[in-house]
Amino acid sequence: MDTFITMSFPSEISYARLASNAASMVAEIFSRQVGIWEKRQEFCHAFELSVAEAFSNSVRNAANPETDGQIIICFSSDQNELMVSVRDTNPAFDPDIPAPDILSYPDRGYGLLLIRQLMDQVLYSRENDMNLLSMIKKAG
Amino acid sequence: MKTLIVIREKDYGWLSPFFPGVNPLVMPVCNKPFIEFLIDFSILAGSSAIRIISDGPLNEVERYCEDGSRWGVDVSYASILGNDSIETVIEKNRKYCADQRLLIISGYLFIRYENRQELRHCFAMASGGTLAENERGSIVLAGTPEITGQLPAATPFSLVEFDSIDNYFRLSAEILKEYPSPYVLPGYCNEPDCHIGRNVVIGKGAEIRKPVIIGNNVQIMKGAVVGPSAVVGSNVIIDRESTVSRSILLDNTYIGEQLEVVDRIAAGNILVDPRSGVSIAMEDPHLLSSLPGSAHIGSGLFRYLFHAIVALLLILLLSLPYLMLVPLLKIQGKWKTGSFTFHDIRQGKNLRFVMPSIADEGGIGSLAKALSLDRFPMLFRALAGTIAVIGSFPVEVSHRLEAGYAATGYRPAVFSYAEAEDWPVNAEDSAIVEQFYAAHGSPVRDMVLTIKAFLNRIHSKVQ
Amino acid sequence: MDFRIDMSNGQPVGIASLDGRLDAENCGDLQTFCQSWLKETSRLVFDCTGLDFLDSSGLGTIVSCLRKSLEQDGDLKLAALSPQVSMVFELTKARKLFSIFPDADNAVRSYASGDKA
Amino acid sequence: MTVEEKKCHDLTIVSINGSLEASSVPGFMKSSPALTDSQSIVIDLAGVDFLDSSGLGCLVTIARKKREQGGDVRLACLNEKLRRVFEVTQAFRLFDIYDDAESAATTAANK
Repeated sequence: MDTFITMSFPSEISYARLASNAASMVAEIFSRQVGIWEKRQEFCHAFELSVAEAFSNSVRNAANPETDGQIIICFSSDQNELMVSVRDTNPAFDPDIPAPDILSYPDRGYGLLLIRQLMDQVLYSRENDMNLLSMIKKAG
Repeated sequence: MKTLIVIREKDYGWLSPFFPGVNPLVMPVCNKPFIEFLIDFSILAGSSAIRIISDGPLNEVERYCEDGSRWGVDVSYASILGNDSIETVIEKNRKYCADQRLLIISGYLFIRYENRQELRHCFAMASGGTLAENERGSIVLAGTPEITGQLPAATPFSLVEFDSIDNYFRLSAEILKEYPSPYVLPGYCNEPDCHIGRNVVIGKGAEIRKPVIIGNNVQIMKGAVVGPSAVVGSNVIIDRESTVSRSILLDNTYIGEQLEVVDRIAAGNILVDPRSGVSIAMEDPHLLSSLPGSAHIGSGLFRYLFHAIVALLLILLLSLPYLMLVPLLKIQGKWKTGSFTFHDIRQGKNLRFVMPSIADEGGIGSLAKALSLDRFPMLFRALAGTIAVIGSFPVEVSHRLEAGYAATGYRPAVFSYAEAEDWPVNAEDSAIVEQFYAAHGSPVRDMVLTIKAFLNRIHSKVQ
Repeated sequence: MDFRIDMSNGQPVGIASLDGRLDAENCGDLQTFCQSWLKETSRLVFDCTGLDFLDSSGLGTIVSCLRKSLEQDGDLKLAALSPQVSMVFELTKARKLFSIFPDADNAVRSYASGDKA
Repeated sequence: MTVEEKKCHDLTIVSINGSLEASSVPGFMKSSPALTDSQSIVIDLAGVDFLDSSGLGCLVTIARKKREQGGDVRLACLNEKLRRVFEVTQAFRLFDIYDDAESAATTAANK
């Protein structure tokens, strides 16, 4: 199987929907192939939402939104896990921010929390002046 | 009929401090999660749909119950606020409750029923009102009776006192001893009073004394005595010559060598005396293995030397394939590097290091993976002594794990004991094997296990 | 770690008060102190009223203090174990090695009734 | 994304259709003055098929502002996906969540 898909999007928030729908569809195809049945919707939603979060994070972090930045999304898979990575050329960020305290009505900061909770493994790295956020979820 | 099960965080406030990380709704009573008792009761009472409602987190409950198809009913979930009255709860679920006879179980209640046949009948005939209550909650029925008839003189169910750790403990023991058939989940050994799950390894000279319930994936090492009156969960190791009787071991617990666990509840590394409500966290791995011998203590430098030697050997062994294969993979774009931040509990700080991942499409990727080239950069960390060669799978700094992962003997490493033992690498389960080796580790054993882990990885790729 | 000699039995009994945590970090101190206490008397009582945490290294040290006092025909008795500390002794079966008393006075008195040393 | 408004027992019910996410939040906030004034409202999420953290953040902000001014916001009709977001972020601790918008409006009006 080991599909490999790379997609490139303009760094604009209006493309977040497209990117997350694409992620949901890739997850859908993957889950059919490996035979996730009952939890398929949940699996696909995890990818849809995580990519949406990573994408809007990237757009928000852009140093200069005017430049024609690109956000590159790659999918790869192993026998029983699907990985999506989101790459951008923005300044580095700290991936270890603590979860917000909901009772103090925070209006943002849920993004990474959601990704962490929905995915099995989240890796962040900085290479060649690029941010790379890789997110892995196991089937079943 | 539909059932609303309404349980607020304050209802189980007495239980949660003892077992952080275990949601009281799925806390096992004997070998069955609490919520399933209420679900069973609702079904016996004639419900076809159940909604579980709480002001607290429900994700673990949802993971266990899913949509209820396993019981042949619809299970759904809803959130409320802590101080909502029952009227508000019904209002919030009005669409769900509409035009139905409604059973409302409110509170963290344990319901005893002896005659299962009578329940449905009794509920169908009962007119609305409170059927049972105590200071902890109530069972209320709404709507008109479905059939008319003479109600039995005594209701065929009653509420059991269930509001202290001691009650909890006694209830489990009582169920095990007196009422196993209507309550507990069946095991694989169908001898009376003896329920044993899948993949249970019983060592030489170990004794199992009835009544006993043992879950799945349990190792009972040689000379250990389990029972009488022991409830052992899943993923548990009971080490050499230890005794576990009149006790409850929850899932993912490791009981070390030559220990005596009597009249206790153990969960992970927490031990509770239900009578007094006192609990201790077994913070160091050696406490999990009887009286400290000199072998473990003070061997730090020795152990490090062994690890450094093994790391060096592996580096020498792998450097040639690394230099040959990795550039190829990089060209193909299959070599991805991600940095991995993990919490080093020993040093109490976060460490970040590079951990590559390989897409094992085609021959080179598979070969590189089989040779553990993705772990190659980490070997230098082991050589420097920052991490061990073999130990625990490094736990990533993630809010999900932080709370529950105060595992004893956690030692982040290149290879994990779980990999060596072919135990599923998953933070919760593998922690048990890791604790076992934290208590049993020796430099030589570490070396053997490192090689085993290394070979296992080759083996899994060759298959 | 407070140490005093009690002469109420006519014979010297050394009472040491342990407090706080006794773990890998500070059990070496106890080991050293114990050596010097044993020079004064081999009949010891560890008053654990203030001891709220004990780990395996601490337990090991207490056991080794017991061994040394037994070698000198004395004994080491424990007093006022908190429930948490007591659990450590029960779990590891170390309880069987020690005489344990509800408070230090009882422990001291027990040396008088016993005929040892 | 489209937003509809209707009155029920003197209370405004704002129904959202589509995705409430980073790109649609600014438009949503401007879509109705009822979202920013001090009056209590009900937000009907029956038609929302996707909610991300920006969408959640915006609901939380509306709740905070209304509550500061003595008003309130109630939510109705969370589907599975939305409920998961509320569960993970613990946002369920902040909101009164109803099965349907009408009961939310009725009980709010009777209060």
